[in-house]
Amino acid sequence: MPVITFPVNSSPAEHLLDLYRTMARIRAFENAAEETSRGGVAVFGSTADAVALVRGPLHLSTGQEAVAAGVCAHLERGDYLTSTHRGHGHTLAKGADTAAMMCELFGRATGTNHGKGGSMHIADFSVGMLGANGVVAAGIPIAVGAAHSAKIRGSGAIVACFFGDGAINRGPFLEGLNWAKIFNLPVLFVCEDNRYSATTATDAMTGGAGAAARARGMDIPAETVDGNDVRAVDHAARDMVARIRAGGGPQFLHALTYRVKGHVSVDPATYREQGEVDRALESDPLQLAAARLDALGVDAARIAEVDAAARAEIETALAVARAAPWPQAAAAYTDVQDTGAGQWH
Amino acid sequence: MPVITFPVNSSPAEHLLDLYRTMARIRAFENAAEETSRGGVAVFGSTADAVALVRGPLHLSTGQEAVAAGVCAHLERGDYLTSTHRGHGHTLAKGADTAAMMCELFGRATGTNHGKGGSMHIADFSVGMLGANGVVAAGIPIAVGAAHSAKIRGSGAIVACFFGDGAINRGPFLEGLNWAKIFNLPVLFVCEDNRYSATTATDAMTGGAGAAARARGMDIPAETVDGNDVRAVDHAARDMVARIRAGGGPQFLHALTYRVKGHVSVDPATYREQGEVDRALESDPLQLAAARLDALGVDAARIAEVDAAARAEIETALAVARAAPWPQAAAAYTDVQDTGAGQWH
Amino acid sequence: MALISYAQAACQALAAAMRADPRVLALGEDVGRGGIFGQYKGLQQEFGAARIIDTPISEATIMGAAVGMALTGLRPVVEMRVADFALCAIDEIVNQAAKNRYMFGGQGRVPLVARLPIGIWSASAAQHSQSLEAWFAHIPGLVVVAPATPADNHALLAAAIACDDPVIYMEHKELWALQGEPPAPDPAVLGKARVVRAGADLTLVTWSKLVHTAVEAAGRAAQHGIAVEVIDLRTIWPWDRDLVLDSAARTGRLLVAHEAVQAGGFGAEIAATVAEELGIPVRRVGAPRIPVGYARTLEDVARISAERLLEELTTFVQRDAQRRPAA
Amino acid sequence: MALISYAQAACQALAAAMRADPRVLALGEDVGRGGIFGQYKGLQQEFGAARIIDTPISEATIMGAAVGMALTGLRPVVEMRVADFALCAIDEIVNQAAKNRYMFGGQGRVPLVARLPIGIWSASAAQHSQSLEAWFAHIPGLVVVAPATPADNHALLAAAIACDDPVIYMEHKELWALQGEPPAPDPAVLGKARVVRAGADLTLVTWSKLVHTAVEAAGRAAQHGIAVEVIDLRTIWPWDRDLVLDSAARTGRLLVAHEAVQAGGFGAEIAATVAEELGIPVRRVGAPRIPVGYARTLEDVARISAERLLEELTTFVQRDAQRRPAA
Ligand SMILES: Cc1ncc(C[n+]2csc(CCOP(=O)(O)OP(=O)(O)O)c2C)c(N)n1
Ligand SMILES: Cc1ncc(C[n+]2csc(CCOP(=O)(O)OP(=O)(O)O)c2C)c(N)n1
Ligand SMILES: [Mg+2]
Ligand SMILES: [Mg+2]
Repeated sequence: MPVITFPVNSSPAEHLLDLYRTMARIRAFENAAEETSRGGVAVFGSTADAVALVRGPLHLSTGQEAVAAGVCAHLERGDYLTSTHRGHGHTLAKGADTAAMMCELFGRATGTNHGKGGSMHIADFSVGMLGANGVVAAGIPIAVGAAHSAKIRGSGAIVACFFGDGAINRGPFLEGLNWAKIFNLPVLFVCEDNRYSATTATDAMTGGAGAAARARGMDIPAETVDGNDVRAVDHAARDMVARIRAGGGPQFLHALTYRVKGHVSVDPATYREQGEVDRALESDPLQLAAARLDALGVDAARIAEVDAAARAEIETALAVARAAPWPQAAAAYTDVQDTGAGQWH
Repeated sequence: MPVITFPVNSSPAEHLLDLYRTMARIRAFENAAEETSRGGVAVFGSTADAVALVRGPLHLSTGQEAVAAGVCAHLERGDYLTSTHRGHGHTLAKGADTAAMMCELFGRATGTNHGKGGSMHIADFSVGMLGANGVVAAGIPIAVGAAHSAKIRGSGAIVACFFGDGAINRGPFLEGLNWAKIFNLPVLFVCEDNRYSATTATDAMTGGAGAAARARGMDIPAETVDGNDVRAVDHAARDMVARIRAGGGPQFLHALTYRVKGHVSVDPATYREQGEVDRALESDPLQLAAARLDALGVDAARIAEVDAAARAEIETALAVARAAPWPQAAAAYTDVQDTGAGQWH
Repeated sequence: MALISYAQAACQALAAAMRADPRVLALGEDVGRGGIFGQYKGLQQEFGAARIIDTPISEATIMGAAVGMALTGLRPVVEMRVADFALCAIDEIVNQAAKNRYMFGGQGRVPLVARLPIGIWSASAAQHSQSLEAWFAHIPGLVVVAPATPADNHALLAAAIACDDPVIYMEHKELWALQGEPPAPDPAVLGKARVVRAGADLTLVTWSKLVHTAVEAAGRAAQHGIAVEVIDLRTIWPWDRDLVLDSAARTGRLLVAHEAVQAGGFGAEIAATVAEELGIPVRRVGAPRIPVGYARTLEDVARISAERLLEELTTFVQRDAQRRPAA
Repeated sequence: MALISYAQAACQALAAAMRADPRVLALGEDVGRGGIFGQYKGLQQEFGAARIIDTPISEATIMGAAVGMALTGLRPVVEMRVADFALCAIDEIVNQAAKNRYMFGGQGRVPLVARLPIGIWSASAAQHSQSLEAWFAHIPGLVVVAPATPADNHALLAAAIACDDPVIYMEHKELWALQGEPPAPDPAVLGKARVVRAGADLTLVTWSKLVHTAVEAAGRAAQHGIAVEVIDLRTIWPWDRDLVLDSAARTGRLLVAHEAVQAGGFGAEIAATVAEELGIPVRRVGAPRIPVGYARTLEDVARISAERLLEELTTFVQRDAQRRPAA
């Protein structure tokens, strides 16, 4: 396998600030998406407002940013990532351009997917981000295949495979983990455990101790970490990625976090106690990281600067997206398939 | 839940002789099926001999009889069982009539399935045997649903769910076990581990320690036993069934055995060493049980009597099946569905 | 009388069936909170968690377990959220539910209703927008139903629950909020279509949400002097051949319209049958063979509008009238 | 020249593609021992276990992993054993493989070939006998191929492997042992049908194993003075509309025959198209809408025999000739 060089680690404070920056950018991106989606989501039997800029189901990862930031900090551009319906954070952290991402959410021709995918299918293959997926757990076999491919081609790439706590009850979870294990594939499984599957508390739907126990049942090394503590995620991911790159085969990271928002942006999530949400808000990953930065002696002004830069970046993204052209109707017929092109009726 | 009465256990020797009898009947049945199928299986690219009595894929459980016998000894008629493509033993041990079974293998109107299923889909709902299945692992969700139903209806019935070692790598294995666990269902999972999945040695395809470890990963109590020792199976099943009936929820029995024959009757199984097969033949479950019966002081004549009775029963079954009528062509149109009956074109 | 929504109508039909028959229950993701479309609203409160069963995200086992339940004396209603996710449970639908009764020689019945909502769901893109009724119509053993109105979503769901066959029950993802006349208490008869509007010039067969589009197009066609007979098929399998053939024989022209992809859609079956039986001119309107895109400009290409229908039927009638002025 | 079997022909095509292109590989159950039909015979010996990949019984992940491989520079050939088992991988085929390129705006391609053998497999009953080509023809993004001869199983498989789209490649379960002329080295052109036998009285369109039945029926029809033009469609999607419409326009009668269930089968698409475009008489022959039973008496009801075809086409031509003596 070709040798891959890793970025030299900067100081702990600088590294944490980098992680904070990623989180701040994700937060700003999703806040803006939420704002511009008001009225645009046709869910729970309502009808979508035609004039909203972001339309359709919008799944926000607000409060879960540390998982994306901490894991992706250890991925190279040539590495792959598969995601879920809740994929903005992963996409951004893997290196996608926020303007192109916002254009996609706005359904514009200049979006990452040229307006064909929207939030739920956001992807940027140019940075190895192989796509958000509308089918729970469907990214797992694809991730495993990409890892198998990397191994066969000897490209040295690894794959980060993100999925939720609800996904571990679907068959492809078992099949994919087993596959990665027997072929000793370079894949990091990341279970983003935000405790909910849509309106359902996942715990009651899960037999046994959960994600990590199942991985261990297949002899895949697994670790459970505080997914709101970006340093915990960062450290665990660093070690796991190192083991994977050294040929150690699949590793499993179980990150405990919390879904602060509803399942989709318009879900008021009345099925849970406000107290539970309030408690969760106390361990907001950005605030935790900011406090830690403070403790490490990083000036508050530098953090504010990062926040401001993130907001400014997203303002620009919004402006770009607002001005961007719609896809032509004719584009509906492109990229279907080569064979029989034109025979679409 | 209604009270269920269990048969009073006879002496250990008499009980073992009962188990031996079941095994001998399965062996005799399958030997006869194999004999009458010669030339009838269109597999590996060959064409089926039109005159064979048993036609199509025939999966024999020869050498695995102890699992069916030991488990089914603890099932009541009202309990359910789901099976695999290799289901003769389970069907017989659950109480089906061998003549009706043989008629089914012969494709006759008097068969358990009226000739519609054949060996691969043999079923006898009247004794709770809900069917052999041509799709690996497909019986697992059905078993779980039957257990869920029994629980909801308070019928007191339990379900024995048989599957092979290859089935544990399909998604429904995970989903079904998880479901049984969270709903605390009365189901006994039985993994009949004969070490092969068609032509493939299952071990290399299985991540981690295998079936029992996966069950434990979901907090389902699991035990691995020598599946060729009918007493071991019998004891484990007895205890597990008792726990299930007491409301203890799902239990998992992992029975180690060996597929003595090819995957289907015509498979010469050249992909494995003859030495391996020879070693396996040394622990033939019937011979083991016979030796044990001898040690328990059971007269050899009684064992011979059981063998002879089994052979005689199957001779009768063959005679009945040979003489039985074919299904009428018109029967091809029955039992499709009620709605729109007659609109079959 | 107060109007009722499509979602409420189904909810009421299910509640009534559950009150009348303890064997009826429902299982699926999020049903305990009323389902994400409100189609199970209040039911867990009334019937408890043992009959309105919240499940893990395990489509294959939701469907497979329902088969096991149905075989052993229950009558499950299976929530699949959208037809697209039911693609994770196709073995269980096709190899297990549909074939069970036949394969085992009639020893068992599989009286289940699997709810697989179809249709484009505004701005939800390729994996939440499929109409796959043609698939299930092709599978022996299955009944396929697609209600267009609140009243029908009551009457047909009641009939589906009462049916001893496995029924693929396809509500439309964009009809949940549709208000309509309150339903009659009686279940519908599966397999019977309904003439929504009579007309002598052309028979327009459709179902699900397009029924409303067809009625609109027919109204506008009337203004151009074209009398369109609109038939709501309601049951896709068994489809009401007699009613369609009768109507088509009268009007002399058949147009089938559906939201599904035209190529290989169920419209082909109807058009082919009418062509075989009557030899009259037939035409089909369906979606182009493209996935549904997210941007509205793309999504609109995959939708069948009333304008499009109007144009198709006008051209059809005019060309055909020219060709056969005596007809 | 030595004859070659249908299985060998595919094996040789795959071997040639693997020799020419290191990105081509195959994965699936039992492939390392040559596959259960001998369709991978000797390949693991030549190419090693990293390119002829034995897999667990995990259809969903076999297909899903192939999508991941195809997206990242490989060209997998996916073994599904029989189409019936591919029902365990339908999400991966329909929601993932078929939609990937479109949904992600053309960022990726999914050049995979999924082998899903169709057809009745003698005495294998309901779960091993399905012909589901109509399903996949209905799904945007997929190419659907069904070879009838050893030569075509070489030429079409080569073309499928060379194709950048996901191809559903449907061999027939009862053709593996069929001997035929050795193949030409060149790949076929996907989407092109073949006139197997010319004739002026009726166009008979079919594919897969029924091509041979159709040729037999056509031979016998000729003895009754009926000249049947037999077309082997070869590619179900995109189907060769031009060739079929040309032929049907010449003969004035179209009969489509397939082994799949007639209701909702792909024959409906062809018949409907011809009726729409040409307005000529059309007829279809397919299996009744019943599962395939085990006993031969039952299985035979689900098969289309040469006798049946002969009877259908004779009746068709005679009735039509009476009705339109001038035609
Ligand atoms: C196969 C499938 N079933 C159901 C759904 C509907 N659905 C979308 S997201 C979701 C919950 C997923 O929970 P989890 O995996 O924990 O991810 P989270 O939403 O919490 O990030 C469900 C049920 C789906 N998209 N796919
Ligand atoms: C879903 C599915 N995939 C593949 C097959 C083909 N097949 C039939 S039996 C078998 C091997 C099953 O192995 P195991 O579960 O260990 O059962 P055994 O045959 O050893 O009893 C395979 C692969 C199938 N029937 N169903
Ligand atoms: Mg979650
Ligand atoms: Mg086995």
